[in-house]
Amino acid sequence: MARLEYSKKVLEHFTNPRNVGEMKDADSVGTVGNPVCGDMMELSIKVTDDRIADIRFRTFGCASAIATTSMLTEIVKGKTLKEAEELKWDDVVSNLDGLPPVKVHCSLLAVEGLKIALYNYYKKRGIDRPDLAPKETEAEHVHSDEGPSCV
Amino acid sequence: MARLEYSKKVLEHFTNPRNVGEMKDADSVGTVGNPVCGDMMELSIKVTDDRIADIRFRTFGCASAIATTSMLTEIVKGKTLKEAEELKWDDVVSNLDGLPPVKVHCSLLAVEGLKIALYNYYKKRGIDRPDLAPKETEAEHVHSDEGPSCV
Amino acid sequence: MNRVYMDSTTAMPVRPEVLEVMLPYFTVHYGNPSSIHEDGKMPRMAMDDARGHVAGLIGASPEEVVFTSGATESINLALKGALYAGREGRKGIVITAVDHRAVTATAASMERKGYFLRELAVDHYGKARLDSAMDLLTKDISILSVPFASGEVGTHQPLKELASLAHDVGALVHVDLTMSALMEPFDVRSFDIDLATLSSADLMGPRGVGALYVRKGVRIEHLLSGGGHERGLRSGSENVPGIVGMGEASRIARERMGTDPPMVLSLRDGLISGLTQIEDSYLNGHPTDRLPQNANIRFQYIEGESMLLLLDLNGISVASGSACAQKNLEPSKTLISMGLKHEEAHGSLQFSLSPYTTKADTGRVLDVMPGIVEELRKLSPLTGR
Amino acid sequence: MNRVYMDSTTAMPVRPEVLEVMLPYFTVHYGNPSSIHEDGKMPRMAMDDARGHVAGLIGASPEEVVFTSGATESINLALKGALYAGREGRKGIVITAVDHRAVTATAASMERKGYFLRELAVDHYGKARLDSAMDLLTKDISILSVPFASGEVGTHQPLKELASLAHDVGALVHVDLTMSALMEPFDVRSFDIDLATLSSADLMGPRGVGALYVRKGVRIEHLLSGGGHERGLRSGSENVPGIVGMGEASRIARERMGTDPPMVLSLRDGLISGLTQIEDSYLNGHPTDRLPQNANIRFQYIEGESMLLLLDLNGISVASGSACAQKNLEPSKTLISMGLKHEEAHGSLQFSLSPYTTKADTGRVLDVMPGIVEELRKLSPLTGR
Ligand SMILES: Cc1ncc(COP(=O)(O)O)c(C=O)c1O
Ligand SMILES: Cc1ncc(COP(=O)(O)O)c(C=O)c1O
Repeated sequence: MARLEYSKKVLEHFTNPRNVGEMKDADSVGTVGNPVCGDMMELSIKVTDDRIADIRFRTFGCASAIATTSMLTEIVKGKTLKEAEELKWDDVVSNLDGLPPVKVHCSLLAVEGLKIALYNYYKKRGIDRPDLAPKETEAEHVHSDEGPSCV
Repeated sequence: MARLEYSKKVLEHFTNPRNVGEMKDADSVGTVGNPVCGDMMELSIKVTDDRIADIRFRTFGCASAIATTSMLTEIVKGKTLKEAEELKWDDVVSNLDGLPPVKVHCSLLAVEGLKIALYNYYKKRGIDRPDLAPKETEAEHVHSDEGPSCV
Repeated sequence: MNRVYMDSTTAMPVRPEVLEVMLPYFTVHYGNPSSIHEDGKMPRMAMDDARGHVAGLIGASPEEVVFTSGATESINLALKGALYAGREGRKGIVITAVDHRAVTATAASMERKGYFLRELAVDHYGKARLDSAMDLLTKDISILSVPFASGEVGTHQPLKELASLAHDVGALVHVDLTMSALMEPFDVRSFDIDLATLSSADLMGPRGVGALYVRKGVRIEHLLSGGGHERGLRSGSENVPGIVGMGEASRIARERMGTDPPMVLSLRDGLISGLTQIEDSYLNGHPTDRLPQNANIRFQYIEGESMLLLLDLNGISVASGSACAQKNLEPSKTLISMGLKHEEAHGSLQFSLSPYTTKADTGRVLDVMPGIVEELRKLSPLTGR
Repeated sequence: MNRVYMDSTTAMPVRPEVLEVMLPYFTVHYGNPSSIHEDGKMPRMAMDDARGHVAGLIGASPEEVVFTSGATESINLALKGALYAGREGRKGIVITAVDHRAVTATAASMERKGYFLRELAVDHYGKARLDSAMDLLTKDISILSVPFASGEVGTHQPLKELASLAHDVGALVHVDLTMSALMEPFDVRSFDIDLATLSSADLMGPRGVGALYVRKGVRIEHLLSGGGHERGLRSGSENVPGIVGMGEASRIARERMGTDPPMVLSLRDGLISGLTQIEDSYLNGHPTDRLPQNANIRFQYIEGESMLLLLDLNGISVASGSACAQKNLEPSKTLISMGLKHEEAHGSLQFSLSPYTTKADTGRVLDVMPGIVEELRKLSPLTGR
């Protein structure tokens, strides 16, 4: 694969992203990233019987961010929460037949967004899951004097 | 005229040099230059009634050296000694329609050779003509430790 | 259906009539121009002609034109050459915030070698500010480098004023003509310029060739040592076919200066007015004082690489200032220095036209773009926030 | 009558089949290889292929090949890049007395910047002397540069031995393959080389392109700053048609390595034996351990430019080491360093053949040369002294 080329699967998910949109009656929403850093994502889940019954996303980011999130929603839809918690970046990207190396960075948010949605879901139910907690994100630095420090 | 190009006249004299060779019964011979410096020339003259009745040359040097000397022999043949003494480099080179600038250097020997032939001619007759005398040439340095210092 | 190429800032085709003129110099007149024999003659004459054409395009004398391998080399030669020549111990270089990376990276590399670097601020159109120039141009500046216009957002620079301020403190002035030479007449004398960079590829000539104008009397150090070609300023056997091509491209550019640019400008203006009718879409750079071929538009809430790819799938080639479209994943420095937010830089696309652009091309873009923006905005969590 | 071209060291034609492969990249696949859109794809793939072919010619990996604008730039990048990278404070550069001016001038320019320069002595064949290498290669040497063979007299250099001596003191080894790559197989690994210069033009590819092999792990500083192309070692938009041409030329050179060189060698040997039958005419350089395409002959008592011009008028192109044939009017440094007297260097002609040379060509030279020598000797005051 040449430097800047996406696999067919990435292009397919980018041009026909699955599970796009807001979810009015979501059980939990995870948002991650920051527009100032060029990447932002929002993941909404509906949970039934400890399974992800439905999932929706919206992404401000490049094609690989969109495709990775789309693929992720396809993978976890119908899975148990436990299975979803264990999802790894590798699983998503290998299902996309890989990503150009420079684009790996942009694909990391998807899995993080899912974790945060799960964290928020448990939290609402009084369960603390620090292992799923959002990392201190760049968003918190936005208003510092030095301007945003995106990672 | 492009950088390295000779005029038609130069090429014509170079390919058909006039008055080439040694002269068995020369009245005087001038040699100038040094093979070590890449340029050497020998000019023989025969004088009758204070005129250059005949002239011959041999040159070790580039095309412009050969052509300039050839043209010089044509100009001075039949001229009085006085006229020959007054010959300038300009006169020769303008008759050749000029020389490429880098080749000017190689054309200077011709006039010098003529002067030396005339100097030697007068000297044989007991006349000192320091104005025609050979300059201290590079030849005198050939055996110095630093090797030849050509100008 | 033919593709629509709107990325002329990134690459342009060679004019077929230019290629035609080059061809014999590859296989027939392949001699070295320095050769004394017959085979050196045609290449030498062709190179002399080419030098004349390049000089003619910018009002220079042929002896003031040094052929190089392209704009990047010309810029390196101008800036490093001036600093290394060490004029009266001057150690400073001033560039603008909207320079190409060939300039910024060259200046930065000299900073690492002990020279100092200052950058002119620009206004929100991307035009260098004269008050900034007055502050930064001091007596220890060796050279000021400024593009004729920002290649990215197209805004013209106040070149005459900057050149005069630089000369007031004894600094040299280098102008990067890479992006403007095809579409804007230029004259080194009337702008009072010391060094000027030209790129063959951006004149619709072959790649791998460029030129540096070096005003008579201006002393710079060479970068490439060797056989002493180009008056010692650029060694290496001359790329004769390339130089011939650049010459012909310059000749044609000059000949068509009155016809191509107005046509391109009119198509470009149609494109700008059509694209900015899309909701929340704005022109970057100056509305009128700009390169005729450039339209840089930002579409709020969405990201440039995504737009670029969807346009690509629709057969349209453009460039983007988005970080995601850059090798270094940083958003366009030009856009940021103009005061755009990162997310706005992210949403910017650069449409660059050429003399080959047609009304059908701009029409296709105007047909396709609204739908793409709409689709991506549906995906965006920022839309309507 | 066709001319006879025997000046392949100075310039060579591009193979028509190489030009053919280049053509679409001027006008059709003109995109920038860095472009994300469709128009970047063909140029990118073609560049990758070309890099593979160039690497294949010298046994390198593609990632070890850096494309440049030619041999002169490659040499400058190798030598200046190594010195500027400042390995453990090493400040010295060692070259040979038979290097091309691209090497000697580069080294001299670094001497002016505070580095030091040493030159390996050569024997009377023009081969670098190992005893000289043992003396000059000390622990403060950063880099040794050596040609695979002297381009001028053709003598092979003791590369393996020199590389091993250089590595013993921790110096890098750069080899200039410009003149040998077309005619002699080479493998960077078996010669244990760190940096190697290749020139497209001398492979019968287009001018204005070259390559530098940089062994994995070897650190050099870049010369041209900018967009960070070629892994940061050589910025500037890639000359895709040129690179494609160099790739194809390399591929063909490798394919024909078993057929072209022996043919050329046999014609060359015929030429040498014919020319040295002329009275007082001798071969310069080693009789057998030499480049297959090179015959460097000195004709006593006469001067090279004159011979060159008379050959030219007879339709034959050659080069000369005579001072009169040089821009700087100095005799060939290579010939002088081999112990020839100035007047002998003056009388030297360089006949360089190519895969296009025919038996008829060498025949024409052998027909014409004796008469020319005779004519000029008649004119010479040295004859028979
Ligand atoms: C304004 C400007 N200057 C310099 C360059 C560098 O040109 P190149 O990469 O052809 O050397 C570019 C490249 O597009 C440019 O746009
Ligand atoms: C041995 C050698 N090295 C380097 C060069 C420089 O090549 P170029 O002038 O093509 O850059 C030459 C030129 O003929 C050469 O013969």
